[in-house]
Amino acid sequence: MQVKILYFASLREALGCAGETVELPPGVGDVGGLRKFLQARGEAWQAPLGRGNLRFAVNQRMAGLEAPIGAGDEVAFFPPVTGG
Amino acid sequence: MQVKILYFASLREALGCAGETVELPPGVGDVGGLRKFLQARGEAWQAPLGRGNLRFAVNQRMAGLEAPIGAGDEVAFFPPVTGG
Amino acid sequence: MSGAAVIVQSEDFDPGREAEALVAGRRDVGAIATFVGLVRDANEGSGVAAMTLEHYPGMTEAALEEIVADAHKRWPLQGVRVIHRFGRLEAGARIVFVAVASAHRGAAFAACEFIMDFLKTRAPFWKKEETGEGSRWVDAREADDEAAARWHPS
Amino acid sequence: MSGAAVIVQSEDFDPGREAEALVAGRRDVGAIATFVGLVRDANEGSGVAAMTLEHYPGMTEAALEEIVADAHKRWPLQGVRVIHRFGRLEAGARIVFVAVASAHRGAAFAACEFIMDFLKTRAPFWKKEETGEGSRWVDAREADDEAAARWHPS
Repeated sequence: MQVKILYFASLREALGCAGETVELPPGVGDVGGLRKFLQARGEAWQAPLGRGNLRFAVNQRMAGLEAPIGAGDEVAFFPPVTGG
Repeated sequence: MQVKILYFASLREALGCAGETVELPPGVGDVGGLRKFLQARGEAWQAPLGRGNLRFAVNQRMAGLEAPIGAGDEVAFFPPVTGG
Repeated sequence: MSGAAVIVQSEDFDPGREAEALVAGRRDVGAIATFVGLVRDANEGSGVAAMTLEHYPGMTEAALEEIVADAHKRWPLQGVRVIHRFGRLEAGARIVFVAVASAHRGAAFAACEFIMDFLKTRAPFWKKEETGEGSRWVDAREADDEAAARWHPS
Repeated sequence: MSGAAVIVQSEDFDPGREAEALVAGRRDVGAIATFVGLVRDANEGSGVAAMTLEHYPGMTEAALEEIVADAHKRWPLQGVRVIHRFGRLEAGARIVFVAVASAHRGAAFAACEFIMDFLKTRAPFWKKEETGEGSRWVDAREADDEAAARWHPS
């Protein structure tokens, strides 16, 4: 199944990537699983996506690591927000 | 000694008087004493100045019944304020 | 903007321009909180066509300036503006304006609300409403005393 | 004013006109509380010439609309307007505007501050400052989380 992934702000810069579409292997069914899968792709992904304070959104709503993800979902990874 | 007295809002209307200058007899030395002196002048002053929720100012600062008054002071009597 | 923090006048005012003037030429302000109070067309079950605000000239300005000075003692503020009208005001008209500039929003919000709460209980203004049943003086609200009492002595 | 309560744009806005539009043609509003956030020329000890606001198009609007809907659930409000800018903004520029109209001032103040507190912690904006030492992403402040945590679930 495919999901669309977005990265923002300092995380986007650290990864050198604003977004991508990935094909998930069976067994990856939530945000935490997706993060592990992305990190396992190599050094460049390991540390930035391992940051302790990362925030997540699924289909444009804030979500936790346990939030389920399915085909066609939009999942975003970003640092704590600082608007206003 | 003379003091200037001001009445505002519903109190002004009840008394039919916006202000006056009065000569105080000896022994009247605070706002409470002034009120009693003014009330004693007759029916028209007794009830309006006896209202339980009246507020007082001496020289344009909020004051209590125990606030001292002296020659030349400006003393105001008025209902609770309702601006804003 | 004139330099005075407090203005009492019968004329209307422009809230946007007043807030703008508070930060004109400055780049250290991070937050502006403002409040505008308006004449509502209904109060306590009656229609209100207009009201007349009576005040105590001289004491009014002094009371407002003291409230502003108290706010400056409590919070690090970069600018304060208070405008209060008197005279006859029709429903929908502006009555009062408070604007507070500060580096941070917490101070700006708190000081703006503090000033309004004390203005409501300490500034010598009295409202007389024109309703379908005639004119009546507005009674002081207990809720206003309670609002002011929230601010413990600093 | 467009009918939308929430606008996300790169352009500047006119706070006075926006607040005015919120009550245009109405006479039942008694209170308007507004907030304007500005780019300060200094932050955490460094001079700030400008900043760039990145956001998450789509989610930004949805997050702000949800915050406004939450405010309507908590207080009897007659109108709300939220404008947030993105892109590069110089020191002194306006970033954000919140205006709340209500019959009474308590609801207007509370809802305005509530919206700002949750906007700070829930709306997907990120600031990157240009300082004398180069560019840096602004860190989230613990004080902002604490401010939002003050509002217990309704």
